[in-house]
Amino acid sequence: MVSGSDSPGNGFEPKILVFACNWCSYAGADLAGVSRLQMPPNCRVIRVMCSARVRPEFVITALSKGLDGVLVLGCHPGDCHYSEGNYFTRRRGLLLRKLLEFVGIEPERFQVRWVSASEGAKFAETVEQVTEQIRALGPNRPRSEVLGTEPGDR
Amino acid sequence: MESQSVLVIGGGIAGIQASIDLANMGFEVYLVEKTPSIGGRMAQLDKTFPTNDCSMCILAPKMIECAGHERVHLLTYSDVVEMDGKAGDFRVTVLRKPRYVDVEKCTGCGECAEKCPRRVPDEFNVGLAKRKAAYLPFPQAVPRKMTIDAESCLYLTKGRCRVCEETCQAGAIDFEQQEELVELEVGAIVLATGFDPFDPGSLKEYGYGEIDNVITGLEYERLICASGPTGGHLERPSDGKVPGTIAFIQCVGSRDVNYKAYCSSVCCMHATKEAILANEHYPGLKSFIFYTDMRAVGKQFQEYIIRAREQYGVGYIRSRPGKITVNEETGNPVVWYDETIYGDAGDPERRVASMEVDLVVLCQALVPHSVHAEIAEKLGLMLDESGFIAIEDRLIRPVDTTVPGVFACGFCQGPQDIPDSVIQASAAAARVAEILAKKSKELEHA
Amino acid sequence: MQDKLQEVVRKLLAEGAVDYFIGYCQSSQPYRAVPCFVSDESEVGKLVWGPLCGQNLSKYVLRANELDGKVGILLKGCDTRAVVELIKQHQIERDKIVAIGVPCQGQVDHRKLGKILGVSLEQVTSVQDVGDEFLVTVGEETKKVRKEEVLLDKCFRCKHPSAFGYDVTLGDVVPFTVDADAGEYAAVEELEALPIEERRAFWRKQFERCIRCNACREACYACYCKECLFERKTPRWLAAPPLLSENEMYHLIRAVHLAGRCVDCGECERVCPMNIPLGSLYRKIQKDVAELFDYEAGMEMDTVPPLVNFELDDQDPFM
Amino acid sequence: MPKTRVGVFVCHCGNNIGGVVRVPDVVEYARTLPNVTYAEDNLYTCSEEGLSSIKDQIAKQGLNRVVVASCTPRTHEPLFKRACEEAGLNKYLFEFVNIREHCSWVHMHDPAMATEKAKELVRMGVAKACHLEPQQEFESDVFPAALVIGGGVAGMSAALGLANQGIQVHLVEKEQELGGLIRGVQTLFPTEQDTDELLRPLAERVKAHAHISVSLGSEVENVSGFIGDFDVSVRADGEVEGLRVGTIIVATGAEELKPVDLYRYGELPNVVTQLEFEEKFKSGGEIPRSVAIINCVGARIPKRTYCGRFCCATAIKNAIWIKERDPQARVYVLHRDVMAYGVEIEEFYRRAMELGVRFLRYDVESPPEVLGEDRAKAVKVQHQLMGKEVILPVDMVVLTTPLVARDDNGKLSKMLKVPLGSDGFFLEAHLKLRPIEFSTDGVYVCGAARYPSNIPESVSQAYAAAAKASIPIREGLVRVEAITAFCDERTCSACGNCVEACPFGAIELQQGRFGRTAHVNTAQCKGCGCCVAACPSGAMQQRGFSDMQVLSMIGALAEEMTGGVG
Repeated sequence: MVSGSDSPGNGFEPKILVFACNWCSYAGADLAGVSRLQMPPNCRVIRVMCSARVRPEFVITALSKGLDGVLVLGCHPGDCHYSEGNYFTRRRGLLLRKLLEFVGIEPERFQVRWVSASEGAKFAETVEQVTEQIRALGPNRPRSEVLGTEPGDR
Repeated sequence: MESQSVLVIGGGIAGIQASIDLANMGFEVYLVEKTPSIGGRMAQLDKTFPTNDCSMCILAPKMIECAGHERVHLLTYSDVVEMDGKAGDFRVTVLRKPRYVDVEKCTGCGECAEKCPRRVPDEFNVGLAKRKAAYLPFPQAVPRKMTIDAESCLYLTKGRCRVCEETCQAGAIDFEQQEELVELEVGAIVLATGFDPFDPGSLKEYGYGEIDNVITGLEYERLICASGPTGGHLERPSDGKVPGTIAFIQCVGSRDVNYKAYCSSVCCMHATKEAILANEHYPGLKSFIFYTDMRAVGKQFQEYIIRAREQYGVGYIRSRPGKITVNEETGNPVVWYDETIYGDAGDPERRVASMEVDLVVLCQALVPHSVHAEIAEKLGLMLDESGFIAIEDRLIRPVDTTVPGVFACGFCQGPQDIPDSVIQASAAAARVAEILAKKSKELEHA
Repeated sequence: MQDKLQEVVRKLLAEGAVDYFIGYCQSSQPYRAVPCFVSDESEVGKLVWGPLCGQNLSKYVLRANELDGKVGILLKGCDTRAVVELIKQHQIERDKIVAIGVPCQGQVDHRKLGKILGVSLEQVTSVQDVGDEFLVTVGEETKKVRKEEVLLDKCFRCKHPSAFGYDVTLGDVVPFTVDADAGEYAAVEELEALPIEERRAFWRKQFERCIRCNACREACYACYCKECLFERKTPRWLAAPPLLSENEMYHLIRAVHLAGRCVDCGECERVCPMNIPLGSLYRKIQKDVAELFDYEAGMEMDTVPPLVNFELDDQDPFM
Repeated sequence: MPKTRVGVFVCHCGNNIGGVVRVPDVVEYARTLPNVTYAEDNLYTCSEEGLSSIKDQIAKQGLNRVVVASCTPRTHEPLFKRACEEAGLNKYLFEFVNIREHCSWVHMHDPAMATEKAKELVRMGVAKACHLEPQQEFESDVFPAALVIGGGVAGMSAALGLANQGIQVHLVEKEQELGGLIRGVQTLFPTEQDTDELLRPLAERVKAHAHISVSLGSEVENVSGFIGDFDVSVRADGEVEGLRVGTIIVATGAEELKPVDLYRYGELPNVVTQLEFEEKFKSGGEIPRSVAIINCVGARIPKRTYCGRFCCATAIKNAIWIKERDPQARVYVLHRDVMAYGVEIEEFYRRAMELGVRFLRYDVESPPEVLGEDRAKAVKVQHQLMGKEVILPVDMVVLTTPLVARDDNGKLSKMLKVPLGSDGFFLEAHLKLRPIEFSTDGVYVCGAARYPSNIPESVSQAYAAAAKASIPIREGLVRVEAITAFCDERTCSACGNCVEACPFGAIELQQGRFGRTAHVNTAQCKGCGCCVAACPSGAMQQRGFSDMQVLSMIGALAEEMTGGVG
């Protein structure tokens, strides 16, 4: 089972949340699939229309809730389906990475990459790389530290 | 009032696209397809170049969109038997062949096929597999209705069996079904009858039909396809072994004045795609493509070739093999071809070389569909020398046939790939809209 | 200065130029001044100005939105930046405010003062600004305290925006300068220099102590949202009990929200009952916003907030 | 509120999913998830059988949310949404889970992990589905006119294709006359018709058409708005005119590559490009006795990888043109691959050979060399068949160069919010099945602006674009997918972040019932969600991608860590 086992190195398999924009990166992920590019099974993709939909609060929340890493994927700068969304993503990414690092969260745990619809291979490589990096870091936080919250009223 | 209905003949990707566009433009569309399902040749493809999109994955939504459109009326398993009239006012008779299945009742569950005792070669899998006499041509078929093939059904040919009738919970089997003639009045006609593969058997030197491990491009396509008869396992015919080396021979019947003088346009990319797929499935597998000119002229095509060469190790050999023999011991085909070698002095020299491979794929010419000539005759259309539907004015009326009000798109009017076919399909829709608008407004023919 | 202030405010009230005035008055504790609202000429005498007026009054100008008339406010250079941001963020219109600029010579951090004096602050009876030093009266005794030792941290980083024109000034409002070794982001840089595990440990210790009383949020001028993200029911971002992971989330999200907004007024740290060095967190964001996007909150009236703006050639380590 | 009843349909996709993921286990697991009242597996959920099962179960089980775990929403979402709709369920109550492209296909060798992952993905999908809400699509009117940018053959054909349907067309051409790039061309492949014979009547028809207004010497300066209602500023002679149109066709063409630094072009006077060759002889002139035509100049090289598609045909056409006028002339075509695809070009190629045009293949590694001091006197080439170097005496060298994208494509691409490919040509929505559409609704492309194409191809594309551009106008209505942003005015503080973040200018601060708040113009909203992420308070939300929905997915994913609440 892919879950945050508490002991690093000892069969620890990180759980990584991936946000992918609908137009480029999700399509890139699809292409990786269509191309049958094999990759580690640690990532879970949430599709958003644009990487700029990913509010930093999502990243912070995911890490607080014990996920081991968050990867935000968007179109290459200049290729945004909405022309400029990924430029916002880039700024948020730059700032958030530094902030997280400042409070001692390894920068590998939050990454931003540009993956186009034709970059199935890049998607696969990115997943592989990020998974390895985070696997090497070990769990983001001990399970005892996090608490399940129902994200709202039913 | 002129008819605002349109007849589209042929339910491949071009016919589907033309139907969807016309229906979206507000016309009532009658889409006549000869076989039990729309989808055409594209449905038989595993992947499409240059994106390697899974063909069915991008086609299936279109098929369903088309069939589900409120203004598209599907007439599958049907033939156009009579047509006359003129632009704005054609009368068409369509013969609906009996499926011997009541499509209102059939759920497409496949029980009848399961129980049907009669096995015949499966056209969809170009004969590489068997289907039953009661069948669904392929899993994603639209409409998803069973058909009983009158030519092979035991009951219909020999008068006994009717197992399907007993099996069908829905009571959909109906052996009483008769041919039905449907009369249509349409303002315009769009032809999208597509192509047939050329039978390479007539090129004796390549040994198709004689040498087990010499197959055609379309056969290969079904073999490599995950939904094909081998589940995507590339098994060569002689012994079911996965080939380690494959030779693709281009221009088989194409660019050859003895057969088809024209270039079939899609085979260079098709072979490249097949070679890429082979290597993707079996990373060690080595492919060689024997070509005359590598005609990769579309968007992202050159880049695809580069990837094939660099990433998938596809070998491109510029030579037209003279013959294919077989190594009786291994069953391996041997390709004989001219090659250029460089001597000690660096001087090139042509000599005959041979290459033993595990499998040979003949990328055969693609020829106008067999229904072509008949339909053309009924409509009084001219064909060009190669048998494609002739276009009156190539330059500014690229989809107009020689008869006003009749348009042709896709492979039936000349070899072309999917995007070009889709473009012509939409173009034909625009031309229909033009002439029907003009007709109804009594404007002069532009 | 205080007299001049009172005179100006009296005039404003008399003329009906403002409905009321926001300034400081002496609290019951002589070592600190507190915000007060003066709406009648008779109350003007309450108003004070001196080295104990460190608190940021800008949040109170939002009340002007409920009035037909205007609100007068006493603004130190630093508070002005908050007002600039509030105007930029459409929270208040410039012409709802009558801004009185006051030249500030540095404000006392009473925690530092207490430490230096080594006595309970309750015994302090007055604090006077005499140039480089403060004269502090404790009981009978008057002590000299060097300004560098007791000033609020923010005073060492004093800046004054040029974007803002005061309606009245009580003297030249210019950045206050003080000789000190500390660089602009000294505290941040100190933490940045630590190995990442130590930083983690440091902040875990801080966040662990948080009791999520929300005082930092309540005190923050930039937390003007009608409904705070954390108060929403759908979705509920935070669980109720103050768990380390959730506290961390709270503070990091707050830090992100303050990017391009925090003007370093120090209210959050001032009000934190657990003495969490929140300023360092927000200073870090300020530092990065300045370095990465060349943006400083409250300095200009017509710039676009950094996270809803971009340059084509922004840094891009994400290729 | 009625109880949430989620139905989960897990697809085997034949063997595509079922061959790796243990689908029955996923179905079993789905049944244990909160609010899931029904789960089943299908061989192909997208088949008519699968779709009818979804419809049947909506009725039978009273499902009010549907989750399909199969392939990718990018191709199949509309299909399943429609099935829901047909069963009377609002289609926005459907959620898609991708367990093929993102799971079975990429973890083929790890069925156990793939199965676990599929379960988690389903859990996330179900979590989101529980928070989906029914949505109404926004509808807006379409202004019954179209804009065609570019007055070449493609642009003119597109304009006629629309105008002949009775649609008002504005045709904007940069130059002072219609015709575009081919004005300089003598004859046109494949009919060898005189270009002027084609262009003149075509241009006349365009100009005379009651439904076409032509603006010459004009440029599109700004475009705002959206499908159905674009505001276009066109500048002509310093004057700016505003146009209102429903759809836009880009037919701005391309230009011939001027091969500076190649084959001594620009240095020697008798080294010319194909277009220069045509222009030179269009007005008469002595036909050279010996000509070398070099193909693939500046094309199919690492710097410019694409093939110019029709340049081989151009070379053949001009080779024949010379031979037909002077059978004694020596014409060499130095080529790599001869791109004589299809029926006519191949025939043309054969005719050229019959006329005595000599085709010599060169290798890109050892390209031909132009010799001569002040004029090209000879071309040296490695003859591949003869296996030796040959020197061809010539009195003219014609370089066959590809079309290249126009520099100002970038400007137009920004204005129209449509992308360019790495080669600078406009990039369509899908190479295979949406070749003349953009992802941005209401904008289409044809001709060489998209990719080099010959006249019949460009005209086909133009008509295809006309068909697409006519559809919204004929329908009179566009529907906007309900993934748009909306503002909770009760809690909006009007900070204005969203206004700044919106790439489409769709948000304004307005005075309303709750004071000043942000207001989204739905017709202009494209559903990117930039504004939502920029809103600190969470007052701005996106339909189908709300904080609630995304957060519930994060929560579902983190469930094992967080102790499995919910």
